[in-house]
Amino acid sequence: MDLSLTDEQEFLREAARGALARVDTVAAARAAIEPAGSPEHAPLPDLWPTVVEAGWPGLLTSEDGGGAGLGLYDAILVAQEAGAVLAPVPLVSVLPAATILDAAGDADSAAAAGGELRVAWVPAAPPTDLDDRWTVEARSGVRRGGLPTGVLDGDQVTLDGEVAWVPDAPNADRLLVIADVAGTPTAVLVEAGAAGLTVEDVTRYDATRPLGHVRLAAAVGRRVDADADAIGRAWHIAQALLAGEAVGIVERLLPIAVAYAKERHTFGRAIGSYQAVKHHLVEVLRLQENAKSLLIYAAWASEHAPEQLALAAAAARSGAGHALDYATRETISVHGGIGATWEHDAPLYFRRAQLSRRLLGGDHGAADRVAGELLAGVTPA
Amino acid sequence: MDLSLTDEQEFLREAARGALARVDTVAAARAAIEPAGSPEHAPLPDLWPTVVEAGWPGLLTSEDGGGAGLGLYDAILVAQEAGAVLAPVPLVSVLPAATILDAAGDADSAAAAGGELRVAWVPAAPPTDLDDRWTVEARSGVRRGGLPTGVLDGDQVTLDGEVAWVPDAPNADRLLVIADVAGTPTAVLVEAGAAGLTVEDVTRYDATRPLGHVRLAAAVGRRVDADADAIGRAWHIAQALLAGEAVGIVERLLPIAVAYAKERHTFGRAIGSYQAVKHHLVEVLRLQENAKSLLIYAAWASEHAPEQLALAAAAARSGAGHALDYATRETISVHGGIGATWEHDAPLYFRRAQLSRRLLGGDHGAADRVAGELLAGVTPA
Amino acid sequence: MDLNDDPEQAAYRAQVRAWLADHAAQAPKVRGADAIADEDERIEAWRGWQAELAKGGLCGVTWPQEFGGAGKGPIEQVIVNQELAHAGVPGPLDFIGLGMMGPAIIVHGSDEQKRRHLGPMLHADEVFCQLFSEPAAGSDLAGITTRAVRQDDGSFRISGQKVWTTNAQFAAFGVLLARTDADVPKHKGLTMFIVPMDAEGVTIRGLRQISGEAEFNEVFLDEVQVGADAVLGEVGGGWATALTVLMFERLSIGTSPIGYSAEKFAAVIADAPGAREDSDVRQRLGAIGTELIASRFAGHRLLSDLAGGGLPGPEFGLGKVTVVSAAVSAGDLIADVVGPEALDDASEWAYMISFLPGLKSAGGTEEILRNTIGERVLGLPPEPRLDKGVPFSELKAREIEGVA
Amino acid sequence: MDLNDDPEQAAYRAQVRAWLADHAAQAPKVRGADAIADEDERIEAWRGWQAELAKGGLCGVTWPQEFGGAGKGPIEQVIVNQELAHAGVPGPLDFIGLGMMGPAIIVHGSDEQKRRHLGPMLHADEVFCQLFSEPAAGSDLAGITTRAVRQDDGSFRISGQKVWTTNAQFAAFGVLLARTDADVPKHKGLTMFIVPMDAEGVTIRGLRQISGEAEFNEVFLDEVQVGADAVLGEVGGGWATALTVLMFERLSIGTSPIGYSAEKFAAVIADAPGAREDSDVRQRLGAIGTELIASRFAGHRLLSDLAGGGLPGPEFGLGKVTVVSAAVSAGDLIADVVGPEALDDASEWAYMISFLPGLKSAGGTEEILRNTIGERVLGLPPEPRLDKGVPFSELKAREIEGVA
Repeated sequence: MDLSLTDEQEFLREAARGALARVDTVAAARAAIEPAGSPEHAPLPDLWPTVVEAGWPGLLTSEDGGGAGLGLYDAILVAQEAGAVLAPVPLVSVLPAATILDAAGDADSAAAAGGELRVAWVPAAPPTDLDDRWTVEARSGVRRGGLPTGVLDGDQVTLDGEVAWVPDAPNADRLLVIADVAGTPTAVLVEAGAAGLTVEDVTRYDATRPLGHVRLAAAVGRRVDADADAIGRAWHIAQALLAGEAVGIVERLLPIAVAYAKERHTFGRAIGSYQAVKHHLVEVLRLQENAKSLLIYAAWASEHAPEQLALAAAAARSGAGHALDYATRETISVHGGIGATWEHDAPLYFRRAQLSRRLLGGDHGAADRVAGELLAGVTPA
Repeated sequence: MDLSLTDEQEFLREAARGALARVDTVAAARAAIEPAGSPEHAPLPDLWPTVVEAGWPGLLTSEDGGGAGLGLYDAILVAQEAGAVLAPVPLVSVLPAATILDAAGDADSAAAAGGELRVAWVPAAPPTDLDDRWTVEARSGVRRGGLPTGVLDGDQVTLDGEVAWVPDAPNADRLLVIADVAGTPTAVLVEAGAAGLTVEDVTRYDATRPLGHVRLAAAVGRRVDADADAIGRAWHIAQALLAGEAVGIVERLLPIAVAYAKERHTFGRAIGSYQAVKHHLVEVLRLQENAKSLLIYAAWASEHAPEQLALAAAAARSGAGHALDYATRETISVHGGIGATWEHDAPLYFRRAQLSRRLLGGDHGAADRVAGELLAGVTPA
Repeated sequence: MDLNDDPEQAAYRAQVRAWLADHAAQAPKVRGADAIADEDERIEAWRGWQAELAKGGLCGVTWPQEFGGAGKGPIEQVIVNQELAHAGVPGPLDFIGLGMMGPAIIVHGSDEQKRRHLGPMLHADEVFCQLFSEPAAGSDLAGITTRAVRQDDGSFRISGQKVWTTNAQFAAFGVLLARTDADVPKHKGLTMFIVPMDAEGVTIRGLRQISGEAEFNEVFLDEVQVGADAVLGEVGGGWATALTVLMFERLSIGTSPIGYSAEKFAAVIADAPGAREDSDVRQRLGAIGTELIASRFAGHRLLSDLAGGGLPGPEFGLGKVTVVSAAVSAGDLIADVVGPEALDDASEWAYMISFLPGLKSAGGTEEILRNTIGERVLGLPPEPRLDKGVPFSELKAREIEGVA
Repeated sequence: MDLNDDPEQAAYRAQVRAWLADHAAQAPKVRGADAIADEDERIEAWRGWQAELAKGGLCGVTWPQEFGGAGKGPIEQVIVNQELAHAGVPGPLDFIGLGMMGPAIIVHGSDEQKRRHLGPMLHADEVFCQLFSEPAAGSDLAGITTRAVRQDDGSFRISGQKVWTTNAQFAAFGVLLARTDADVPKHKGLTMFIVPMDAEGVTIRGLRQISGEAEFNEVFLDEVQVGADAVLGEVGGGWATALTVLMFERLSIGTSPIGYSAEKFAAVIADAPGAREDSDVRQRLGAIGTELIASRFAGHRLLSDLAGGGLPGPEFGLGKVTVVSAAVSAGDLIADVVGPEALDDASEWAYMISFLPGLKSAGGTEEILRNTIGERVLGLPPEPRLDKGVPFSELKAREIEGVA
C-alpha cells in the first residue's frame, strides 16, 4: 500500500506550478471581469501555448494514441495547480475529449494530444439508476436535456440539438459532440466553423472559464469510433478534474485564511484564537482532507476498478465541491468583510466556486449519482 | 397591533402548569420506558381525568358545541405546557377531533368537548400542490397512503383500509376516521370496540405518546357531517399543536443548558464562555424565537386568515420541529456526555423529538407543504 | 392577538397613504433595472424626493417636532415604511442620518449643532455618513486607532482610516469616532466628532465588492482640522455617544421592512423547469420560507412590544442573522435551479449572491452578535478579556509583539 | 498509487486468513440479534476467543515478541483487523488493554509490571480498563480531582470518581490517573496507577445511555489502597504517561475498521417504498456516502503514511468526526425514511440513533479535537488560558467562587 506521490508525479506538479507562474493568472482573472472598456479591463491571456508546451492535452492519451499515457491522478495534479491560480486552461474540456479520441484509436487523437487541434468535449452524462437516458446540460431548470440526435451516413453524422454551458466551446478548433445515433451514444467530431453549428459565448461571472451554448442544426461531423464505456468514462474524468481544481483552490485558500487569523487581532487577541474562527478553519481542513482522499479513490478506481469510477468520481466532485463552497465563504468570513472586496483574491475564488458548482451536472448532480451508485449496489473499495 | 398574552391567556397557562405539576410526569416518562418487569418500570399515570377537569378537550369547541370557544393560541399555550413536562395528554389527538365534531354540529360534540367521550382523530392530510389525494400515514417509506374507503348507507359508513401511527388510538373510546366516500373526504365516528376495527399498539421509543396502527375491515361507523374544510383544518391544527409542544420543550431545555454552561468549568473557565458552546446556545435561542413567531402566525391565521392556515401551521411545525431537534441534541452536547445518560432528563426529550419528527406527516412533510403553499402563490401576512 | 392598527394608527396610515397617492408620481426610480443610470443624477433625484417626503412629514417621523420631526413613535415609523413599500416608492435618501445620526445629535448635540444640522439633514440638503469602523479595529469599535490631537487653539487634527462607510461619496458630514487619549484603557479616551466631508485632508475611495459595485467606501483622514465645536457630546465621552448611535441603529434595523421575501423566491423556483416537483428543492425552499416567515412575524412581535412601551433587546439582532442566512440559502438554491444564468450580471440574483457574503461577515458581525446575545440575553460568562484595564497604547504594542 | 499489499504483507495476510479459516467456527456471536444474550456468558465466550486469537498470534500484533506479541507494525495490525472483519468474527475482547494499556506498560512499566501484567492481558485472563475521565474534569484531563495520598509505608490511598469507563464491569485492573500533589500547576502533580478492580473501596456502576443500555461505567474509589509498586511510570509523571496512552489510542482508532458503511445505509433506503426516487433522500444519502467513502480512503492514506514510517498526527482525529457525523445524519435519514419503526428497540437502527449523541459529545470531544487540530496542525493561537501556572488547589477554589 503506497499512496505517496512518485518522483515523476512530484516533478509533474512542480513543472505545472512553474509553467503557470509565468503569468499572474489571478490578476488576469480580476482584470478580465472588469467591465469591457474600463481602464482596468484586460482580456484573458491565452495560455493555450503553455498548455501545449507542457504536454497537458495528451496527459491521458496512450503513447500509441500520441500522448504521455499517464494516469488520472497525474491529470488531477495538474488540475490542482491550475485551480490554485485560477489559470484559464481548459483541462475539463480537452482531456475528456482526448480520452475518447484515444479510446477510438481515432486518426485525430495524436493531433488532439499534441495540442495542434484544440478539441472541446461537449459534455454528456451517462444514465443513472433512475434515468436511462444519456443527458446534457439544459440552459435552466433541474431537468437535464436529451442528447443531440445524429443521423449516420457512412462516416458522416448529421446533428441536431442543443447543449448548454459547454466549457471552452468558444475557443475550440473542433467540438466532440455526443449524439444519439439510432439509440446509441456516439461521439462526433465537428469543425468549429461547420455549417449549422453555432456557439453562443455565454461566459459568466468567472471569466477564466469560457462557456458556450452549442446549437446544432443539421450540422455535419465525422463519427469517432468510441464505445459507450469510453464516452461515459469521459464524463467521470471531467468530474474528477473539476474536483482536482476545487481541491487546488482550497489548498491555496486555507493557508491564506490561517495566516490572516493569526495576524489579525480583535478585543486584544488574534482572531484565530476564537473558537468560532478556529473551528471553522478546522472544518475547511477536514473537508479538504476528505476531498483529497476522494481524489485518490477516483484515480485508483480509474486504474484498478473501472466499475467504481462513476461512484468515485461523483464522490470526489461532491466532496470537493462542498469543500470549495465552504472554503471560499469561510475565507471571506475570516477576513471580516475585507475578503469580500474587489482588491482581495477571495471574491475571484468565490466566483469560481459559484460557477463551477453549477456546471457539468452540478455538485448536486454528483451527490445524486453517489446515491444512485450506492442504491444500485456498487460497493466502494 | 398587540400580540401580548391576555390576562385570560396568562391564567390559562398558569392553570395548565399547575394541573400538570401534580404528577412528576418527566419521572413517569422515564419509568414507563424501563423494560416491563424491571423494578424501575411503572406504567404511565392516567392524566385523562386531569385533562377533562381542566376542560382541554373542549378548548377549541364553540360554546354552542359544548366547549370553551377559545382560539388556537390558547390551545397552543396548553400544548407548550404539556410538552415542557412530557405530559402524556393527547392534545394532538382529541383537539382536532373535537373541531371536526364541532364544525359538523355533531350530537357527540358536547360529550367529546366535555371529555366524557375520548375521541381520537385518525389523521388525514389534505391535498398538496403536487398530490391531489387526501393521504394518511403509511407504516414505512416516503410514500403516503390513501384514505380508507367508506361506503355510505344512510348515516352508516362501512370502512376499509389502514392508517399507521395514530396518536392515542390505543386509549380512545372512539376513533374519528377520515374516509374516502365516493371521492369525498368524510369523517366517520367508529366505536373502539366495533367489529372489523383493530388497533395494534405500536407505542415506540417515547412512552408518553401512545400510538396505534388502525386497521378497518368492513368496520361500521357513523357519518359526521363535516366538510372538507373542517377536515383539513383539523390537520393544520394538529401541526400547530405539535409545534406548540416542541416550543414548550425548547423553552424548558434552554435554561437548563445555559445553567449548566455557567456552572461547569473546564480548562479554568466556565464552558459557556467558549464560543463553541455560547454560539450554539444562541442558535437554540434563535430557533426558539423563530418558532414562537410562527406559533403566533398559525394562531393568527386560524382566526383571521384561514387561507393562510396551511402555510402558517406547516411553517410552525417545520420551524418548531427543527428547533426541537437542534435543542435536544445541543442540550446533550453541552452536558458533555452526562446529558446522554439515563438519569438525565435530556434523553427523554431527545426521544420525544426523534419520534415527533416522524409523526403526522413528519417535519419534512411540513417543510414540503410550506414550499408547496409558497409555490402555489399563497402570500404570508 | 391583533395585527391590526388601533384607530389612531389607522388614521395616521390613511393620512400617509393619501399623501403618497398624491405624490408617488414624483418619486424617482432608484433601484432595479429601470433605475436612473447615472449615479449623480440618481442621487440628485433621490435628494429631491427626500425633501418632498420631509415636506409631507414622512421624514424624521420619530424626531421631536421642535426639530422639524413628526414627534411620533416607532410604530408610526413602521407605518410610514410599510406605506412607502406599498406605494412602491423609495424611502428617504439619507436613512443613516435620519435614523441614527440625527437622533444622536438630538440626544448629545449642543444647541448650535442641533440648529445647524438637523434641518438640512431632514431635507437632504446635507447627507450624513457614519465614520466608526476601521480596517484594524474590525468588530471591536473600542479598538479604533484614528486619532484626534488637540491643538493649542482648542481645535483638533484628525488622522486615520475608516471603512465600510455607506453614502460617504455624497455626504456633507460624517459622524466620526476618534481616539483623543491613548493612555487610558480602550473604552475610554474616545471622542465623537462631526466632520465636514469636504474638509482638507479627507479622501474618499469606493470599496468594490464581489459584484463589482462599490457598496461601501474607505475614508482616509490626513491631518483634518476641525474646531472644538465639532465635538459631539463630551471629549472622552465618545463611547457613550457611540452606544446611543448603536441603539438607534438597532431600532432602525428592527423597524425596517425585510428586503427578501419567500414569495419572490418561490416565484423563481416555480418558473424553473422541473424544480417544483423536486423534493430536494422543495425541502430547501420550505426551510428558507419557514425562516423568512418567522422573521416577518418576529417583526410583528417587536412592534407589539414597542407598542407596549418596550425597546428591542440585543436578541432582536438575530432577526438579521435569520434573514441574511435565509437569503444566502435562497441564492444558492436559485442558482442551483436556474443555473449559471442566475450569475449573469443582468440577473436580479447575481447581485444578491455576490453581496451577501460580505454583508454577513463585515467586521465579524454575526460572531460578535452571538457573543453579545449569549452574554446579555442568556447571561453566559464573557470570554476572558486580555485588554481590560490596559492602556490602549500598551495594548497595541503587545499586539505588535504578538504576545497579546 | 497502490492499495495492494507488498509481497511480505500479502504473505502475512494469507497466513492470517488461513488461521482464521481454521478457527472461525469457534468464534462466539457477541453482537447483533443472534449474540449470546446473557452478558456473563457472552464475556466468558469472548474471553476464550481472545485466548484463541492470542495463540494464533493475532493479539498484540505490534507488541514486541519478548512480551508475547508478534513484533509487527501497524500495517500488520490493520491486516489482522481487516481479516477479522472479512471472516465475520469478533476481534479480541480487551481492545483497550491490547491497544493502549499494554503498550503504555511496555513503555513506562517496571520489569515486574511487564512480567506480571502483559501475559494475562494478552490472553484475556485479566482485562484492563482505563480510568482517566472524571465527571468534573470533562474534556480537561489535567483537571482531574481523584487524589492519591501517599501513606507513611509508601503505599497510596486513592479516592475519587471516574466515568465513561468501558469494560470496567469485568476488568481485573484499571490504569488510573490521580492527583498526588495539588499544590503545583495542574499538568504537574499527576501520577498513573495500576489498580486492581476488585480492591476494597472500588464500586462500579453501569451508566445507562439514551438506548437504555449501559455502554459505560462510573467507578467510585473510596480510600482504595495500592502499594508503591502500583505506580506506572514516575510519581508526578502521570501526565507524560497519559500522553503516551493517548498516542496509542489515536493509533488504535486510526487503524480500526470503520463501523458504519455507506452500502449498508443505502440498502435500507433502497428497501423503503418511494425513497429511492426522492431527490431529497438521494441528496442526503449522497452526502453521507461521500463522507463515509472519504473516511475509508483517509484510512488508506494513513496506512500509506504508516508504511512510509509516519505516525498519525492529531488531524487524523477528524476521521472520527467525519464518521460520527455521517452516521448521525444516516440515522436521521433512515428514521425519516423508514418511519417510527426505525426507533423500535428491535430495529438495528434505534441503537445507533440513541448511542451516537452521547458518543459525539462525551467530554466535549469534538470541540476539544477542533481546538487541538487548529492549534497543532494549523498553528492557530491557543485560547487564553486562565489556569496556566496556577496551583491546582487555588484553581479549584477560584472556580467555586465563580471568578475563574
